[in-house]
Amino acid sequence: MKNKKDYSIIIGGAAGQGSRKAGLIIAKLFNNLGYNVFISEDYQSLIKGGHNFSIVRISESQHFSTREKADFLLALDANTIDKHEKYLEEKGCVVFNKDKIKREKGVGIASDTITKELGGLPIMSNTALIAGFSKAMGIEWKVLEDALKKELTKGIEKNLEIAKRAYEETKTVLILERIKANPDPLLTGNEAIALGAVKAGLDIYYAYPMTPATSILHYLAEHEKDFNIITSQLENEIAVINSAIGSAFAGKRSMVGTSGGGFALMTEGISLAAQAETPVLIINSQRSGPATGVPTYSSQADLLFTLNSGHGDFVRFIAAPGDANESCYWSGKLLNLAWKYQTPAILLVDKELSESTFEFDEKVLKEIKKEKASLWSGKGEYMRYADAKNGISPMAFPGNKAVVKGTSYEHDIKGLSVEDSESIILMQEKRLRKFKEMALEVDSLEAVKVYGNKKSKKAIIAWGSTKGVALEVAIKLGLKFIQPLVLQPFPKKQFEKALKGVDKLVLVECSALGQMAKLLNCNGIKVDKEILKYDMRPFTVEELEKKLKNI
Amino acid sequence: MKNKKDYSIIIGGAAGQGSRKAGLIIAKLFNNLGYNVFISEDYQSLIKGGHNFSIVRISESQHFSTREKADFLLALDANTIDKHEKYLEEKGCVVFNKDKIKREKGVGIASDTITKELGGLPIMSNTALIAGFSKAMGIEWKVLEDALKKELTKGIEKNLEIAKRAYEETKTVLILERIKANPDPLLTGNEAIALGAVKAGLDIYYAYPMTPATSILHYLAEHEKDFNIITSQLENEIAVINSAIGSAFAGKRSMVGTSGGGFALMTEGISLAAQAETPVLIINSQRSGPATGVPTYSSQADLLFTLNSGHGDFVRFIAAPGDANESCYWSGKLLNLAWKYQTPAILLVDKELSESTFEFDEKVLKEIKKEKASLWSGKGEYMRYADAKNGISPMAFPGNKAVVKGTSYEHDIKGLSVEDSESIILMQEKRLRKFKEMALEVDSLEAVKVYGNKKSKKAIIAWGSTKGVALEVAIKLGLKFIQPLVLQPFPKKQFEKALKGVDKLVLVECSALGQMAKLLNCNGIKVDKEILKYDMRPFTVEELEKKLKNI
Amino acid sequence: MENLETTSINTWCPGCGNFGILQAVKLAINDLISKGTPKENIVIVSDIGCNSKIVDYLNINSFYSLHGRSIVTAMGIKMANPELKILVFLGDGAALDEGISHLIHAAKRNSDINVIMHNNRLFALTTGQFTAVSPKGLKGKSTPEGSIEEPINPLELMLAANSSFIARAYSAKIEHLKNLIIEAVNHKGFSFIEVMQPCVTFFNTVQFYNEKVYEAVNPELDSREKALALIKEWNYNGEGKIPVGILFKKDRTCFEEESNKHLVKDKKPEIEKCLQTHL
Amino acid sequence: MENLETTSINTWCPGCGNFGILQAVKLAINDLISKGTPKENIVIVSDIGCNSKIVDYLNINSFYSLHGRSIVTAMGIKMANPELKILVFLGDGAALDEGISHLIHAAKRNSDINVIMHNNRLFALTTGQFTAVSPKGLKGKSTPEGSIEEPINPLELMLAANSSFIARAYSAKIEHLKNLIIEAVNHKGFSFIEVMQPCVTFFNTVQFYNEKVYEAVNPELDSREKALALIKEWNYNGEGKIPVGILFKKDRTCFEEESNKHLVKDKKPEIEKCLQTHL
Ligand SMILES: Cc1ncc(C[n+]2csc(CCOP(=O)(O)OP(=O)(O)O)c2C)c(N)n1
Ligand SMILES: Cc1ncc(C[n+]2csc(CCOP(=O)(O)OP(=O)(O)O)c2C)c(N)n1
Ligand code: SF4
Ligand code: SF4
Ligand SMILES: [Mg+2]
Ligand SMILES: [Mg+2]
Repeated sequence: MKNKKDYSIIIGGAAGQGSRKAGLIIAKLFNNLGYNVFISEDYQSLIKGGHNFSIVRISESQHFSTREKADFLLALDANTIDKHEKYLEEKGCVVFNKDKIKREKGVGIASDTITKELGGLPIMSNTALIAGFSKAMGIEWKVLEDALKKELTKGIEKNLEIAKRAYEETKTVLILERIKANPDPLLTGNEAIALGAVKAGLDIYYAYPMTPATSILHYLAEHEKDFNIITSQLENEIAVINSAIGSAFAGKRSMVGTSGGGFALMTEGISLAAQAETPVLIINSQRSGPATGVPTYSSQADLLFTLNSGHGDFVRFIAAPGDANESCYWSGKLLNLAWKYQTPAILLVDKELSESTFEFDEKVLKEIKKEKASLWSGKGEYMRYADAKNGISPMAFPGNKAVVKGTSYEHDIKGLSVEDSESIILMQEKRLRKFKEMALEVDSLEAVKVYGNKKSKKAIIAWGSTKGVALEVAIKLGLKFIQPLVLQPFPKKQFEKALKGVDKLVLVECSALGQMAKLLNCNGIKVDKEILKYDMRPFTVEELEKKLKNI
Repeated sequence: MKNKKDYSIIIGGAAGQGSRKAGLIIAKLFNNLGYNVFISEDYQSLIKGGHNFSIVRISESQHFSTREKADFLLALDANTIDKHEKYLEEKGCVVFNKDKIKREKGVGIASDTITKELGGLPIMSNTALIAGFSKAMGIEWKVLEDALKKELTKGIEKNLEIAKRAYEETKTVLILERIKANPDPLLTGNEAIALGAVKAGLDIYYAYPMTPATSILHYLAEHEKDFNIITSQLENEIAVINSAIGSAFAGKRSMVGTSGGGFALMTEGISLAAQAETPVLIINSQRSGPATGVPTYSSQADLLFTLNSGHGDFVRFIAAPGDANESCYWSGKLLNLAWKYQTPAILLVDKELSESTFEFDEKVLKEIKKEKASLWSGKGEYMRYADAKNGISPMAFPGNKAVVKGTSYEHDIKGLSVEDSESIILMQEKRLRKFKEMALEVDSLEAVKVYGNKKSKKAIIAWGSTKGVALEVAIKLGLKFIQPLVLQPFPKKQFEKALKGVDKLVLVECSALGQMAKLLNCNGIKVDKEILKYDMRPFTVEELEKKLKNI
Repeated sequence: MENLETTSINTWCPGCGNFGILQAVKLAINDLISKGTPKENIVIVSDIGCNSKIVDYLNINSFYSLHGRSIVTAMGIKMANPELKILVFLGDGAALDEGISHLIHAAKRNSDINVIMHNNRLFALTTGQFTAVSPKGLKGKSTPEGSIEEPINPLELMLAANSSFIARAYSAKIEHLKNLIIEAVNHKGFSFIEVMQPCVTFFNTVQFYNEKVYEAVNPELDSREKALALIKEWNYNGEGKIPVGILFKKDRTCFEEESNKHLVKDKKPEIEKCLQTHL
Repeated sequence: MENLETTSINTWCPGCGNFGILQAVKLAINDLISKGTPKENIVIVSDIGCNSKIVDYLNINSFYSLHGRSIVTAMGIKMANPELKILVFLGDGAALDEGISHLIHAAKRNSDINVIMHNNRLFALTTGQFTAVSPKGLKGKSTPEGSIEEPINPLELMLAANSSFIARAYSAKIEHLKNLIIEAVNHKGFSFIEVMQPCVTFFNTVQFYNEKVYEAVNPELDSREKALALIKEWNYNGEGKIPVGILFKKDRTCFEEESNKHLVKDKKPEIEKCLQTHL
């Protein structure tokens, strides 16, 4: 296993120094050389200063997880070395800005000097570092040049001049060879979510900025014209959810995105969507809580809140993807399901998934299309809440020759308010039938995935961004790995199948209370052991391996 | 059993006609005659017109439930007879306003005529009806006169004159005899909640009106001076919860009250209270949902939402009383526990409990006192979040010679924001230790009650307002009845004890999805059968008896 | 006349000001339809409160929203389909207490919806508590000794929030209100109509308004100063005459139109093109 | 000088206007303490945003509230203990977007708190998106083609909401701001200070304000008309000079005092008496 190529590169600096961008360029370089690539971002809640870093993992096999140890350290400031040198592999190498950092070992690049001498802007010093780093890794100039041309939008000439000089001044330390041919697009979880929804017919995205969901808004706003959609930032999350419901009532596919506190403010609206039977897709990207918590760090502790969000008796669709492919697929799928079943649907992700960068398989997009919802035939008097056998009353929209009455009140089939026993029972039972159909739908989807040693009696369960590390360690240790993808309606049958032959079930989760264990318990599945991490950082491969070794 | 005295009286009329007040006077009359009394209210979401009715149950044994059948029907309008005559017992009797209603059978009272002739206000016609009804039931004039004097604040003389005439003009149908001596105070669930909190040291009540929690606000506002407290209506529920947290931070015991949609808006604040470790008591009185639903009708469908309210990893205290005594006790207890453990606490009730009228045992008040919270010793530098062994850091308040720093962020012991791994773990573990203590505290309380035939292998489980009817039917059918009172932290040990010897467990709940069954499942308790009612009305004794007969 | 009746039973108290508003709305809708607006392009959105029951009494497209959220729901509808004409009905409690953030922001961004605030100066459906426009000293059930807060002037607030159409009406002046509604609908942009609406049960102001309300004309409709002078005539306590009519009107670009203008009909999203930048 | 330092590392961008505000606050707090306000009676409450980090940099009682909720939290603190002097720090996004309902209602009811709005005219901590006071056309990350909304004038809004003290300051005028803060604290009732605060990273307005800001005096502090004229000089887009100073001040009864006035110290609740009425 360890013989396969597998390197971890940490790129660090102060906020505002551009370490994230540098990490992305380096990742793309290796992606172009055929490596599998994954980037995890660690940044603080501040705009300048402090310490940010990206961990870029490049490897022959695909891994969506990080290692504790680093093979290379690219330091934009001295702090980066202080913080990360202790994690450097014995044979590891530090590449650093030697104008800022005094040290012997490693590859020093006079990036500030070069930049100054050639009359570049201070930020271009990063270009010099990237170029020096590339040379140290034995990357051909041509590959580097192409990458820089693509990634740098401003001052290309000057940047290339600086890169060239740094490239020439640096010595090659080792040669990382080209592996396979075609690079894959690199997408963050949030970008993948955006694309999936767009592919499934998204019309309008409403949001109020909140880390780690904000980049969905930014990305969609940037591509508003490409995607032919509207993005709209409103005054608060309550406006966001209710406007989205309004737009859906008028026939447009709408989506919203937020995190814990903002999601809390949306819960009344989620209950409205259930009662009015108005489709809406909510992206809930978890960050550390309770309350403001550690707002730029990750967590999986909003699971139970999300599963039970909104007052009253109703069922939502909730899915929790574990990488960019699944994020794309499930955001598209949930938008379609929301419309098919006229219901709120929630895509539950987390900071580590939203903001990490993954290789993306374009085939996923082919699996998503805008699926038709059940629409009114146009015959007879329109009844918004017609007592359909399967509980799904065909939709019509204002403007379409029907009187369409949506409502937050309990109602008759027309949509008029009711208070009497019989009418209430009628509508409750219509919804109950719909919830049954929703459960059947889940049975027909790949709601639970099984990986690793399918014959192992020991299985680990992990969800969301924890999938990546769990998968890797499970394979290493010969364990079964079960990943729940649909969390509501609960895929009982698929779970039973997945659990066949398992006699020890271990949950791996980034939370303090083991929330997935509670969901499983509720459904009659006993979790035997919980491996929890609650410092708001993802598990590393080494960390998890150690914990799972002797189970 | 049926030999004991047990009568059900329905008093109905249009909204604005005063049927509720009439019901209360009649209940008090019988309370004075030594009967046990219970009143359930059924009213619509409108201010005038429509149909409201009270069911007054008077009986030798205590019952907090209603029967489907009525012995007496007091009709303020014709509609009341149309709607309820079919439920009249064979020997039942209708007492009615014969100026408005033409009919042969029953006791007609010319209440409008009498009122007009004596120059009374139209509303005084009710006094005539009550008087006539009392006469029909054989109640002595003196008893009636005393009751009217107490209950009617305006125009006593005129009212008595009218009452006298109606009393004289009516014939006695049967004589309901005096039973025991001392009447008990009659309290609604909401009034009991208010008193319990006041007894435990309530300082400030914040609210935004929302049925069925509104009457807590009204009651406390009415008695602001008596109770020496502040009541304050703010601009919305978000203001309410955050102001309450502010007041608690400054050392005052605060409470808020709301229902489903308003509670949803408070969930972000609940998470704040958990992170900042600020005590706050939230009364969540359930009504029919989702969304606006049937706003003046009852439901038990917000259980799961309440149990999981707020993002992030934390534990709340949640208790669900089943009558006025328990409401009073638990609102006091929870306020004390909120302060002892510096945590949000939620009293989960429902419309049927909040607005029904119960006999109240004054002894309950004696069991409640303002319990001391853990306060700073005044020595050394004050650290708001000191790393206490039991997780409970002593409190200090601004104004007290300490620098007190409360926060929504993850923090160090001083209360300053942190983002690093070690600091986060320290504080998470401090809270985890506190949650353990909270669980131990629950073990020491009467968190689960057992009634009925304790040897029966069949047990029913019911909570909140459903307690009354479940208890009555359980006794009738010789079943065991288990009532969970504390729902979080879950009283596992007490449940295990309660379930000893039980081989069939049946849930009785007013919801469509059987929410308590899910909570029990989560804790390894399997519910074998669910008897659910989701027309937003409480179970009647007959109804439940039929459903439970053949289990 | 279009038949706008539904099967719902009207449950407002006899004498309630809401009846006048309902009547005016029916007339206005009929007028709009007769002048060419297709009935199916009209959508009414309501909040929660006595006033909001109006959607149950009109057989026309409607959405019965949450308390305080009718304005944003309406905005979402308009955003999705700018062809629609939107009337929003809500109470003073909804507009100025629970939902005030939406009122101000909708005015600010000039959302092309028409907001009709039934101002009975209290929460009626919850049996009578003070709102942001209740007179100081109002004895509601939550303030038995009288509320301690001064009212705000919602029209002044609307002017400060940049509302492009501001009017006041009185529920007893049905024809007048009808015309205001039509004007509001024809105004491109955010319209705010405050309707003084007596709640005969909890705060009977019929006589008060009958005495104080007069029809005013702002000679320079787009003058903020003139508008403000009219708006400040009455202070929502006892003092001053109460002008009704259009008090301010000034056109500017609309939110939903601006938000929609880059959309190209039937254009497929260009995802592949976008993916190129991710290589 | 009182030592107000904490162990927290300051993480504002070099050159950020928040430094000036922090400095002014330190001076004002020192002044208040030296004139007799016990340090332990001062409480600062902050929101979420770059600005709100200020509580971590001051060793004094504080509550770091939720985004948009600092004002109501502060009101709750004042309600509980009217002896305390409360300073609230929040951003324009918090005050005018997420939390605008609380801002208006706190002003309306004349809550005796002092609100200092750091106005950098965008959401900074979330890396730069438009707020209710961003100029039209602002190119933030959520509006790469420029925001389509006109800004509102927050001081005009405060006037309409009946704020009893309205001032504007500039973060670079430290002494001036210090004095405004002291005046605000000494004013009994709601005080609103808008501080123009350049965000050098996302919307660098240093030069703009240096050119446009001037110290103004309202000769008749309780005149709404005069205040409005000053307030309207600048429209939050490009045009107009920017007056700073106290622009309006008029005393009226305070909310927390009124709410507390019936309380009797150490009085036990009379529950038994009350129970009598339930028999
Ligand atoms: C979130 C939420 N909070 C509170 C309520 C309870 N509620 C229903 S209507 C209403 C007030 C209505 O007042 P207003 O808007 O003035 O309408 P009116 O009844 O006076 O016409 C309130 C507080 C609710 N439905 N939802
Ligand atoms: C409920 C909620 N929504 C969104 C956020 C994310 N958020 C944090 S700070 C902020 C905006 C801050 O803007 P402003 O108040 O102007 O402060 P500044 O950073 O500009 O000083 C937002 C939207 C949050 N913390 N909570
Ligand atoms: S309570 Fe008032 S507002 Fe409501 S219907 Fe009756 S009169 Fe109208
Ligand atoms: S981002 Fe702007 S407001 Fe925030 S610290 Fe930097 S300069 Fe100041
Ligand atoms: Mg009202
Ligand atoms: Mg800002």
